[in-house]
Amino acid sequence: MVVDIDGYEGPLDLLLVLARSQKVDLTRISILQLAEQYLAFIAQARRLSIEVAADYLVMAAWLAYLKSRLLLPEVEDEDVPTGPELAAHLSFQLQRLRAMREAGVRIMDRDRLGRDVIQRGQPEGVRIIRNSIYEVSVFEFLRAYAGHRARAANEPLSIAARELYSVEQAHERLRRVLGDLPGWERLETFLPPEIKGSVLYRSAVSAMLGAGLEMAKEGQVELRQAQTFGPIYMRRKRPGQSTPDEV
Amino acid sequence: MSIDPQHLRMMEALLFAAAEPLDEASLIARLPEDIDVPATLEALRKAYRERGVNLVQVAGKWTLRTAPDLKFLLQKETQVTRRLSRAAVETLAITAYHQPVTRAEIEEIRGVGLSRGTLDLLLEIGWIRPKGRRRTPGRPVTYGTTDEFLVHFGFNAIDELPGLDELKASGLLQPRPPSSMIEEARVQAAREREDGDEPGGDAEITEFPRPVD
Amino acid sequence: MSIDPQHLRMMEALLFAAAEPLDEASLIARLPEDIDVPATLEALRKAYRERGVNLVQVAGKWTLRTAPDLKFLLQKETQVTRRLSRAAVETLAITAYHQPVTRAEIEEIRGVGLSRGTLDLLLEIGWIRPKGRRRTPGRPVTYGTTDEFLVHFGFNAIDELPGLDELKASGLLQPRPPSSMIEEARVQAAREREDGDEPGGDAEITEFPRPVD
Repeated sequence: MVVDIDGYEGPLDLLLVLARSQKVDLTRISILQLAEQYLAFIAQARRLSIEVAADYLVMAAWLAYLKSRLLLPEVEDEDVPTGPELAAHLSFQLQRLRAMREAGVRIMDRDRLGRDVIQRGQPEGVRIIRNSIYEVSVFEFLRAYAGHRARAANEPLSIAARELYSVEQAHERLRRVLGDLPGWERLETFLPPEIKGSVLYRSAVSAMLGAGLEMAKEGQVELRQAQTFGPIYMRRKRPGQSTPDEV
Repeated sequence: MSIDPQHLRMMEALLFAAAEPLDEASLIARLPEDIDVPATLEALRKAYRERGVNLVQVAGKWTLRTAPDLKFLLQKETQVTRRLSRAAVETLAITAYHQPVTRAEIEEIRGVGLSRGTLDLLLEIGWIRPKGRRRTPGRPVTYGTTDEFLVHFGFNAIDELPGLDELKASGLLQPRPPSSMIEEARVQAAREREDGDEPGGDAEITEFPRPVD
Repeated sequence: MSIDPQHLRMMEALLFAAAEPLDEASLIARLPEDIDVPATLEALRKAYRERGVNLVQVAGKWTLRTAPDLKFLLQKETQVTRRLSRAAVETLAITAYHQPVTRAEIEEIRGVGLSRGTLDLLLEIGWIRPKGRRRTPGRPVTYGTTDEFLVHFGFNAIDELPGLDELKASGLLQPRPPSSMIEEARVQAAREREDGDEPGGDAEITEFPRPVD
């Protein structure tokens, strides 16, 4: 006996082949029986020490589950699909795959241009009117980019310099603007207004926090954050005030 | 209404000389203003109906092709068309019937991962192309068929795909099984539970079925 | 003697499909034995005499040609479509994927200088256009793609272009694992560096966590 698991195009294909042995219309097939057949097939393959690809084992596990669900009476549970629902889904998948297969064959069997029907062998040159006289297909365009990326991936790596806001810049700015702001202010308030772009902005916020922490250590400012990921507030530390309880 | 024979001649000359199917706009742009293009096309289509060359509409455009019944005569002439793998044929069919469709959806329908090169090949032949993105997390690219696909297989529009109406009616082009299928499964499950005896007994595999090619 | 219409059809199809004029010997070789080739050719020639296309003999071989009085219809067709050089297609692709991008950046990304004329050609075709200036020394012009570009390639929006992951998944881009992720990060960085130029750049900031009040 030969078990040729390689010859199948995936577990659904194997199930379709097994389903044929039931000799009934695919729409009226017993999914329970099909599950049994599949599990028996896999068990047999494993007894014969045939390597079974993971896809097939996943399907086997799912079918074992399906089988148990089908054999138990239906339980009303909104969140879990019932056994018949699972069975219907598998039946649906099998019918859909078979339908697509048949459709593929029917498409391929049509009278195809260049094989069954021929266009003018010596066209004299009328073409459809296009906006562009340059012809590039989507495929050529995508391939050009993909080809470039494939070549680029082999070249030595160079990481482009990024424009970032430094802790030094933040420190300097804080010193300048802190005096103007009497009370608690959000950390972002201290950012220079011209900062735009998400990466630059994020780098500025983290630089500002770094500079703020440094200055808090020096006893010049206080920082406060009420909750994790919440906004961070900062104010100038006044003489005689206690250290903040939340940092 | 009769068609001016000179108009027929002009239309005929253009379509014979064309390197590809021509749309009506291209024909109108090249023909004198007083020509009723749709009526002339129809008259020409009729005149060629019984001939060795036929006027047909593909992908919404007009083209002359050899009559299909004469393929026995011409197949000797033609280049051998590349034979597509079963996976590629299935992928093409799924793309045609389910478009726009993502790679993941194709894989779900086939129940198996798509090997590298399958989509690539169909893209290269020019039968499928990226169509847009799905508005779902990750915004995956969707694929659909091209006009070249329609032209090659002789479809005027995608709604001419074989069996499309039946497939729609059966619910097989929907992402989920129709309720009738679920109801049927429920009835069957109840019956099989009541039968009591495990159907597993006769499921013993004595002969392994062979995969089909 | 009357000619079998089916013989006429066969002859017509062969002559229509032939890539070059056919001599009588080739016609005899391709047609069923019972066909009287000279008589059928003569009948076909007469049938086409008054039509938009004529059956003519050139250098002793038979071919279908546009009727001489209708040649004027084809003369509009002097515009020959041209192919873009590989450098131009690649430049276009890089502009599309990295826009807005400066000339120097295109050269850096391609790792080779851009010959004069490549950008000019793409500008002239109307697929790319200047988009603004980079806020770096020299304030170089940045380029991006146009609506005509989208129309030509059939995309609705630039974000419909398949991403690197999708190019890989489709088999178009063969993976070279180690640096691809870093490459991706670099492209992303290059994009984000751009945000300052774009009029809509501020929108990016809204992604930052908002104050919780």
